[in-house]
Amino acid sequence: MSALDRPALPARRWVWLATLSRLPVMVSVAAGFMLLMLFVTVFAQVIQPYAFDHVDLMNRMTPPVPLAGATWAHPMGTDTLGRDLFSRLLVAAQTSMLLSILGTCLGAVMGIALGFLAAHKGGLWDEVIMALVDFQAAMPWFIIALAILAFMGNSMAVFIAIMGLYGWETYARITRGLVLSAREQGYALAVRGLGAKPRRVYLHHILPNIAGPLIVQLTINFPNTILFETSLSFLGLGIRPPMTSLGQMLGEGRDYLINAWWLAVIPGLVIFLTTLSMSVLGDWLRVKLDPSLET
Amino acid sequence: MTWILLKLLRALVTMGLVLTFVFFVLRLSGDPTLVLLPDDVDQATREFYRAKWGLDAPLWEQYTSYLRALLQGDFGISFRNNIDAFQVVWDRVPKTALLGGTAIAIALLIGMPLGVLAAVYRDSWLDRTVMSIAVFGFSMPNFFLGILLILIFSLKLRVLPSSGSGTWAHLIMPAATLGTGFAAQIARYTRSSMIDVLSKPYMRTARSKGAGLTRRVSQHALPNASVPVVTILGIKVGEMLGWAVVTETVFAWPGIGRLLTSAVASRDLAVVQCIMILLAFTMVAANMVVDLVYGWLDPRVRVGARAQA
Amino acid sequence: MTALLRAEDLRKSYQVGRGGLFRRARRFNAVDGVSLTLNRGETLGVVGESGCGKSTLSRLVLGLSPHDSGEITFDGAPLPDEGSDDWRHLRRRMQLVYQDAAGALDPRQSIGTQIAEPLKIHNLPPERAEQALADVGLPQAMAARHPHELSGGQLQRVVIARALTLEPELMVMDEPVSALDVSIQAQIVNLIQDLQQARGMAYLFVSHDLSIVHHVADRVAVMYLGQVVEEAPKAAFYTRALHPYSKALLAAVPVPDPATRGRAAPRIGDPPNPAAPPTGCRFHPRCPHATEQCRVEAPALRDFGGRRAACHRIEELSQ
Amino acid sequence: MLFSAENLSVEIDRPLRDPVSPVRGVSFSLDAGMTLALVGESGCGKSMTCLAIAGLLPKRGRISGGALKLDGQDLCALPENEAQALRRRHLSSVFQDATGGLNPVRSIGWQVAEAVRLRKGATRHEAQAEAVRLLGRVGLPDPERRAREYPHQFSGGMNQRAMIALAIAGNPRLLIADEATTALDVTLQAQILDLIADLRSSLGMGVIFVTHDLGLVAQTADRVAVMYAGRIAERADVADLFAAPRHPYAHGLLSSLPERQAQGGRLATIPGTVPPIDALPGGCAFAPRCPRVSDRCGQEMPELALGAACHHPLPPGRAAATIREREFS
Repeated sequence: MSALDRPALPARRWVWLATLSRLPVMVSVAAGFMLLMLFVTVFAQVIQPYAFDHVDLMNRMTPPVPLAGATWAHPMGTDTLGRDLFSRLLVAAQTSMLLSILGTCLGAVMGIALGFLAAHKGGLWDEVIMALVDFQAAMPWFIIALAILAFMGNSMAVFIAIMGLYGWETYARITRGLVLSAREQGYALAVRGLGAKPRRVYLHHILPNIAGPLIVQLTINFPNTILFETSLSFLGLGIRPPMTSLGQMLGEGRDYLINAWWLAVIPGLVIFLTTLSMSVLGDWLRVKLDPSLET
Repeated sequence: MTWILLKLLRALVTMGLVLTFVFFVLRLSGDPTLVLLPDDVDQATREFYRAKWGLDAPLWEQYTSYLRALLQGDFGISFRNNIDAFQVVWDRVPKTALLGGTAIAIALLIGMPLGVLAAVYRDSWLDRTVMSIAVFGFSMPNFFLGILLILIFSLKLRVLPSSGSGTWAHLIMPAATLGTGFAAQIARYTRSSMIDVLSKPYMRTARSKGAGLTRRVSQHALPNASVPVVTILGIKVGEMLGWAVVTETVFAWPGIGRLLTSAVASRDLAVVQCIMILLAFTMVAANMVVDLVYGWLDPRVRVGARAQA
Repeated sequence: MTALLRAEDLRKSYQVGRGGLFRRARRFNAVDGVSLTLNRGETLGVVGESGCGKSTLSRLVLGLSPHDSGEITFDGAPLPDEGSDDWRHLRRRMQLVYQDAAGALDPRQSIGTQIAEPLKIHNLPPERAEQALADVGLPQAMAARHPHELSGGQLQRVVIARALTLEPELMVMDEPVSALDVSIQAQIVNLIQDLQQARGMAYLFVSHDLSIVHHVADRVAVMYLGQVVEEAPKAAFYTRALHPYSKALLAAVPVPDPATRGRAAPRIGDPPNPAAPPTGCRFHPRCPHATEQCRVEAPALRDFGGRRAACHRIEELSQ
Repeated sequence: MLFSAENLSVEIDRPLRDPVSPVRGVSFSLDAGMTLALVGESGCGKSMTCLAIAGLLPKRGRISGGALKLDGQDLCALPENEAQALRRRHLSSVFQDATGGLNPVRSIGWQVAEAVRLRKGATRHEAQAEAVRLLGRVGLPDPERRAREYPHQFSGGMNQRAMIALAIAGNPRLLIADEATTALDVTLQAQILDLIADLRSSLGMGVIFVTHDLGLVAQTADRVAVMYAGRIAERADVADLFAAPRHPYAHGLLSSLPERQAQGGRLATIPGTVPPIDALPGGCAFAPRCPRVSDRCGQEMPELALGAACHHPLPPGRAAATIREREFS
């Protein structure tokens, strides 16, 4: 390695620190909440005070703490079967987060791979992949998912596959566009003109340059995936008892709005805060990583 | 004219693919006789119904007869109540159209002007306020918003009915629920599209002519900025149909979405199939309409791509 | 001595828009039957207006995009297929520098990494990178910077340095100074000339700027709508151009001398759509001397004692 | 006198940083029927000067000092709406990117007619007829039909003609042409320049011609202001400037032109690069690149005197060639 190769590392590390210290308040709060959600995703079983499906018919529908009749034994109250709402919430959040992360990643990997393939191969490959993209975009996917889940029954594998198929076409379209335009950019042409193999051009130059917009797309898509999962579970078709997810809890709680509104409102609030935090983070990242989107 | 024909052809191909997809997904996902008939019926009865519903033929034959029937407008018989599936679905269409139309109207009437204002007064308090509200708006899960509205306006304040349809009061909460997220998205797209257009050189030309702000925005910027917004609108119709199912369930709004959830629960194959085809058709049609509006808004599409002289 | 680069009847067309289902897409002949030769250590200037195909030509002769027909030989051997190992090895001998220097550099990598990249690709000694940086007059400290921290002139120096590391025999310069300010232009032009003297590289210098070409080229080729209409040694071309288009081009150049004011600009109208070139001689709709023959019959590039021109009426007009 | 800028300064606000001044104390004047060229390299403030005159400064920019006098009335002293009304009536601009400068969703005729109506208050019908006449005037063949077409159907040259038609709608008295021919091919450029010259003399307009191309200056201008880093370095009649530039920058610029060199030799260059406007050196901004620099130049900003803003100007009338030999090599 020659002296020329040494990147100015210390300086760049400093820039990162400086950026972190200048985070807007909203973004810090959102990032904090997402970290909390990730923590719950990993450690739900460790922190839950009760087993999430532990039934206690003596303590049914106790309200959450600030309300009259609440006990610290169940800080968020209990549901109609006396199950601890806090514990259920932790496990439900874990399920929802895991499914959404998995779904987002599946969709992203598939979409990005197909997008790359379409851009690289061109011709018939491109036509077929883009036709698939158009087809996927032209289908009411949520409704098809609903029908598949109803008819195929309660299968986790099917549910995950459906989540993975949700939104892949956006990644494919964006990746293809980015790769095509990056390849027409001077630097990619120039490196090719130096005698580099396509692999080098893609891995060393194009991928790092399009990573930003793709990450942004990931953050845009993630809240949508959460909403997709929770909506299906809310309708009773995604995650079904005995398992639980945020949408499923909300769907269950909906029947007790009059007597125990918190059964619906608390999980709803968690879903809302998650999507909101992710959107706030996504907006911030978008301005940081992809200035072309916001002039 | 060629491009309209091409669009039409493309739409037909998409519809064909959707029909095929729907058929195979629904046929492969379970035997309706297992669900619909009581558990204790004997094999002979089961076979009788299989034959009656055409489920005993090879899949390929089922598929061709399914397509043939569709071409003749025959969507099959609802397994549950033994009437024409299309009729069952069609009866619900006006309700969903009313709900969706109101929501789109709300989204456009609120979202577009707010987006325009935010872009014109970019980085002002107005912009920041509108955009913050928009982030809240589209992060809000629509079933949660619906439940909150019911909790507040039906259960606490007791001013609006929590479910059903019939009067304008019934429409308010479902339409607001469905329209909010949509309005937020439209506001964001309008803003970014307007910001893009406002920085274009022709806006400076308009300024140098001495055109005032109102004129610049309404005559020069908006016609250009609305092109991508219209495109988004077309894409979002599908998303909205999904949300409509949830909203209708929350408010027990007797539209297609509600019918779908109950048909799905009872595995009424013909009705589910009919709904999916109808919704897919709606999406394809929406995209066609968008293409036409596109051509009307943008002369570059209308006149056809003549290479620059 | 064989010529370093020889192109014979090169053609390249692009699709215009998309074809319909039953209709072929229209094609646009960007380069339409161009022949030229370039000797070692020589500079051939290629001039023409936008859409004349000069940029396409510069990529064709390097084999960066495949040609439809015709033949290119480099140092006596035909160009290998694009993307093959031979093709990649040949990159060491021929390099491209073009107008958009900022675009030619990866925005995320340091200058040093990028100058060293060709050496990594071809397994060459890394010291050459420092040498190249010095050769183009940039301080070594520049290596740690990123492209956005450099000015336009500096970026163009970096691009030239990167090409120099491979010690090419042929450099194709596509509008290398057009995006630069006047005072910087002069710096880069001097650099390009110094490098040629020091290393004996051959240049294909593509530009719309006739004054710069006048300064750097040994021979000049004029392109119009995908074809070479005139080719001549520099002195002959600038003192007495033969083709009516060359004359119009020269007459239109704004001379930085107020004493030459009052020349009427050649009234030759707007250029036609390059995707639908006129019949016969492509210049005939704008030519003040066009005849019926020009309208129907395309003129061949004919030899006029060491220079070539494609016009039916050269003999009459030069009387 | 038709128009004068007196000590014009422009400031641009930047988020989280100090504002910058791309234009700092620029003065010049011109009469009706005359062309003044503003010449300089990118970032010298020539375009910003134009935008300030035309009242088209970006949102964050403002005129921070000086006066702009149109027929003796100071545009900067008038209330905003009156100043804009005066500008609308008497002043118009043509920019570099004609195709981008025209609205893609409006027909050419609509856009020209709009300019007629805004400047003269004509009826829709009159404006339409006037637009067709103007399009014919700038040399578009078949203006009746062309008026109904859209910018994407036009070539770059035709669009620039349409922009000029739009600019001369309502007979403005001052035309600002900001790099109006830069994007065009030379053969087209020559024709557009002829058109502008023709319109100038037939309509009696004053023209401010902004360019980086000294060849165009020599061919079109009556007076020249050479700008460097937001200030005027030299102001002269075109013949004097090209015969004997006085400011070392103007001299260096002229010397670097290939046309003014001995054949085959090296081009004279100005060493270094233009300093960014937010990091200008104290004193004369050109001092770090100047061959005639002295200690005084680093401390004291030179005022424009006898045409050149320089403490050590080249002597008037001396043959430029001999100086070049000695100082720029």
